[in-house]
Amino acid sequence: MPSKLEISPEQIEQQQLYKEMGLSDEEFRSITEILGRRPNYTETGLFSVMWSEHCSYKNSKPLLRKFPTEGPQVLQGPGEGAGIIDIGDEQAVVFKVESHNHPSAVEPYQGAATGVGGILRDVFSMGARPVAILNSLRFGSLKQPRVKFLFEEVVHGIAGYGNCVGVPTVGGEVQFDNAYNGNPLVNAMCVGLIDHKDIQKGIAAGIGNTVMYVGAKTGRDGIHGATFASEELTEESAEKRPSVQVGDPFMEKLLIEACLEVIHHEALVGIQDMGAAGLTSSASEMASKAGTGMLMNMNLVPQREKNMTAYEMMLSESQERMLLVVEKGREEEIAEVFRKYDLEAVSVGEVTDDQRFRLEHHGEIVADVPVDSLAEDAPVYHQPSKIPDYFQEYQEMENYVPEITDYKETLKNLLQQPTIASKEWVYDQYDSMVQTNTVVTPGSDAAVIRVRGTEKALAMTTDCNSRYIYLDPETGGKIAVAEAARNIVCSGGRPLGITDGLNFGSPENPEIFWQMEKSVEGMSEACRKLSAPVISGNVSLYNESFGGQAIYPTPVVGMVGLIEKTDHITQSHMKNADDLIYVIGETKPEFGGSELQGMLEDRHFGKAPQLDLEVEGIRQSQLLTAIQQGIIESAHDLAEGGLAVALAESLFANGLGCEVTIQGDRTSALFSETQSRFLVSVKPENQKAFEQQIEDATLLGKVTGDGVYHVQSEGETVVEEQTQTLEQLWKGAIPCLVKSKD
Amino acid sequence: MKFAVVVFPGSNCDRDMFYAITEGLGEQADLVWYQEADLSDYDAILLPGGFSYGDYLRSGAIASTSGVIDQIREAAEAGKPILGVCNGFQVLLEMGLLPGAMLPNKHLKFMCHYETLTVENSDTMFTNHYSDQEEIDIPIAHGDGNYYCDEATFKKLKANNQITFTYKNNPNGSVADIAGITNEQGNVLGMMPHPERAVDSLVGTKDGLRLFQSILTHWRDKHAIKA
Amino acid sequence: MRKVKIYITLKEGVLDPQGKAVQNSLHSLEYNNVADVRIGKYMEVMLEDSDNIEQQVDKMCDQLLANPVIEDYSYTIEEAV
Amino acid sequence: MRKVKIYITLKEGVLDPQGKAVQNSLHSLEYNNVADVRIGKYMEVMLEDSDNIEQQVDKMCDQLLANPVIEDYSYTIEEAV
Ligand SMILES: Nc1ncnc2c1ncn2[C@@H]1O[C@H](COP(=O)(O)OP(=O)(O)O)[C@@H](O)[C@H]1O
Ligand SMILES: [Mg+2]
Repeated sequence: MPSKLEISPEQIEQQQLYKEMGLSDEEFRSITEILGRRPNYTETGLFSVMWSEHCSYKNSKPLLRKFPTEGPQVLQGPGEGAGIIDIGDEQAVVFKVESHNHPSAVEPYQGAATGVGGILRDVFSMGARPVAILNSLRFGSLKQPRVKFLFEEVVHGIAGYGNCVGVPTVGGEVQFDNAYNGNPLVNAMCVGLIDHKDIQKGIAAGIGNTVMYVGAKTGRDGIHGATFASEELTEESAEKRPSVQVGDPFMEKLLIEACLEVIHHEALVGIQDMGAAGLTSSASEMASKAGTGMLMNMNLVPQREKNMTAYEMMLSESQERMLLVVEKGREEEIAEVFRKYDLEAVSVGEVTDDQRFRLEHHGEIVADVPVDSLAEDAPVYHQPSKIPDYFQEYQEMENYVPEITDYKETLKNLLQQPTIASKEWVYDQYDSMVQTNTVVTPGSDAAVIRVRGTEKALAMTTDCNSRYIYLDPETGGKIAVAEAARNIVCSGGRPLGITDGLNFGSPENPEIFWQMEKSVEGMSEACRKLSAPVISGNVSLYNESFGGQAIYPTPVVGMVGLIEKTDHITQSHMKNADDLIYVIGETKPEFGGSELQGMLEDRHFGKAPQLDLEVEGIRQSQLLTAIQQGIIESAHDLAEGGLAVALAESLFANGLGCEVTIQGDRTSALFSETQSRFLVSVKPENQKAFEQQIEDATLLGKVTGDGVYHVQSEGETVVEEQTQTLEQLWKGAIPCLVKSKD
Repeated sequence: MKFAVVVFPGSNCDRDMFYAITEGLGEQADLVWYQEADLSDYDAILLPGGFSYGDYLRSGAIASTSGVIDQIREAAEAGKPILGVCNGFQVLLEMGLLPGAMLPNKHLKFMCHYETLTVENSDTMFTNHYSDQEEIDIPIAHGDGNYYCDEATFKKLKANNQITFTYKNNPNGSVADIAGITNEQGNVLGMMPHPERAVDSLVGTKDGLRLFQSILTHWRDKHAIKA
Repeated sequence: MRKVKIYITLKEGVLDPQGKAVQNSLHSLEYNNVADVRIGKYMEVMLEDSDNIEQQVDKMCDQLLANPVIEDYSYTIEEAV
Repeated sequence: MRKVKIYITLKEGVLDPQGKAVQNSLHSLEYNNVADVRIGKYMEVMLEDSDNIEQQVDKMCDQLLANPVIEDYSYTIEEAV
């Protein structure tokens, strides 16, 4: 990419250089119209990043409008760095998810690490202390060496960053499917806690106020990262490699502490992180939101490399940088706060009244554009959508029910499927306990952290079964939200809201746009029914690998719930011998998109499991009430692998056994993935209370102390195996795949 | 009793340590920023875990050259209890207050989970609330916890009873399963596991609390004798 | 036997947080004439004699030892006993 | 300006988990003639000219850059522009 100012506006137009930056002819024309002249090189750069999908949501905006974003508990919906939800006592929870798919595909360690860094900044720039990180990951088949490498390095990168900054990584998910062979997904979510009075906004208010820059110096890294994230991965992506950003978690840790101190300073007017599109987006958005303008002197921007142009500085995505607006004349007081942490806060510009975004470099104005044209006036595209042929075909297929003869072997094989197998190999590398608030560490349904000084706790999870969404995006979208809510409820919490990470292929492909549209509709409906509004999110499109193979549509749901009293905290592990085991909800023969189908057929087809949101809502609220009444010992939702897998998982932690009788078709009873079901254990003395409280629970049997997993049907043993043997298979699967040489 | 928790840039278990003292033990503690530190008033000094200076170069190395180090050395010479946990232990090693050095974990991965420790010496100011050979469950969370020392040093540690804790199932490759050691005088303890994470049963075990209680008991005994 | 000494350095322009931290620390130890610090890796690989040692070493570096996205490498090969 | 190249290696006898891991990976990539791998650090320190550069570098290494319990160091000093 040339970076010389000498390239003239005429050349940009004639040689269509704007195309290299990702702008279309149409877009370039409209920029020319807005300015009343051709943009120069720097200006073209500003527009190209601000009008990229990543910053402007130009393809996804019409869909995002469908999400319910309001509720009595919502203090801040989508639009700021992160959303905020009230949790009472003048406190609130702040959270958001962010993707770093493309950087991670190219440089997995740094890509994942800087993904964590970015989402942390979104949260602490709101004034909140980050209290937890989650991660939602998708990889191809671990049998491929490149995938194995990506998997190891991504996990390593998340650990490297999160552990260093001292924010516990408490949960997440990892799924493996060939659909992600060429394009892994790396989504990170951060949860923060804040007192209402400390809530900050990213605004550049007050004409004449000073714009200050804090944190790492600006280098040439990540130039055009936002555009890069809005394109398909091609062989050329490799050439864009110098744009890889390297993270510095140590700098981030200093920034967290310093920023959380400076928000209490009355001279601070606004604060925002420099995320995608770096200085350009943070500065122009802050001014646009305040209805002001901004003049920045690029000579004052701290620079890591020599001879940087304004274009490079404005488009750099160097990490660990923040932009502040500070009352005029009080810059030194602010700088003093940062100095304690060895950070330099530098004045780089001022807030103006002209609603223009102007940059000065070496005494010349090198950019002068209307602020709103960058932040607000990006085009919005209503992409055409088309129902894919495969969908029709799948809908018309006869119901698929696999034929199983050896149930025990099937269970053993299922437990070793990497998507089902224990993720301990992953989360053991994460410091899940720092801050000493983690009540439920990774390994149960949702993670739980207490809110120190109160009786409350927060449950949090990320979920998205993209196979269902591929088969049927609307139903699959509902399921993703419902499943997240199940995990929250099983932990003793009430869903507060969600953040969504929409990972899709190219929106310009009508079939993919249809997947987006339908899954957003499904998610929206579920959010409404389950009273979990969308308060923040992220869109990552063009997730396609070499050759144009799109990923499975993967709209990740990050959900946070409130547990009113720490006494209500419940885990998935069964606790005592002789407790009664129940399954809540009836079971149908549903195997479309199931783990079993994938294992046996090596692909997914047919209908996704059905979901009745009405039933879902009732079951969740009944179960939550039972948990709050203290009559539930353990609760686990039935997900991949159905009852047989859920039962095994529930027994592992304490090495218990079970004596369970199933009814009806054995394959369905054991492995079907029918939705809205839960597995719970109850003390015998609570049997009555439980059966009164929960309508559609079926008694399956009881927990035993002998460590044998025993399932029978019509007097015959269907599965009998040492729990410990099953656990070893389940725990060993991923380490074994990682170590294996082929 | 008054504890100082020394905070270096990049420390991240400083608040956990603070709460372990104030809420767990019920004594007084201050978070003391390394540059502003005056440690003379404190009865015990705690070096918390984390990634001081990002653990760049070597874990604990850069912190071990910072200004506050001389005061820590003085306090050690004066016989005050000094506890370094995880990164704090690494700082003590890099300072040379404790012998040996840390290498990366043998499998090169950061690890975070509970480990069972054996109390090898319950006759120290840090362990008098435990009994000899007692097994306790305390979390670890480190990437560089593979304790190394040469043969001669090891013999000395052994002979002087300086090995305080060992791992039951060595997770990181440490020489002789070592999880924690004291200096010869017995007033400086470095350990990789995090006792401050094990003081409240809501978030784990309470097996770490007795370490802090031991410090308090020792201090009270000493002052009772003086008084 | 050959002793291959491999030097791995960060590409120019790539941030070196470690080097920065060490540089600051040296300054605070009053080594004020330190203008820059960059930190890389140094490896010693012992190789049994074989043909195309250079080619092999290049391949090793590209495949595993260096991260071509952000690092450069160079090496020397010595006779070893 | 001088460019000081510093090589830090693990002392003989000190186990090198990283080197071991790299060696295993090289074997699994079929570089079967790899007999040993040791991993250390390579630093480039730019120093403004001053007297006693060597003494200074020695001191830096002893004080901070190397840990004498487990590491050795060596260096070369070049004229830089
Ligand atoms: N990438 C990850 N990071 C941290 N924890 C994870 C990760 N993947 C899975 N886990 C944890 O492992 C447990 C099981 O995960 P999963 O099988 O996805 O649960 P569920 O199906 O109930 O959502 C959860 O506690 C989850 O948080
Ligand atoms: Mg679950």
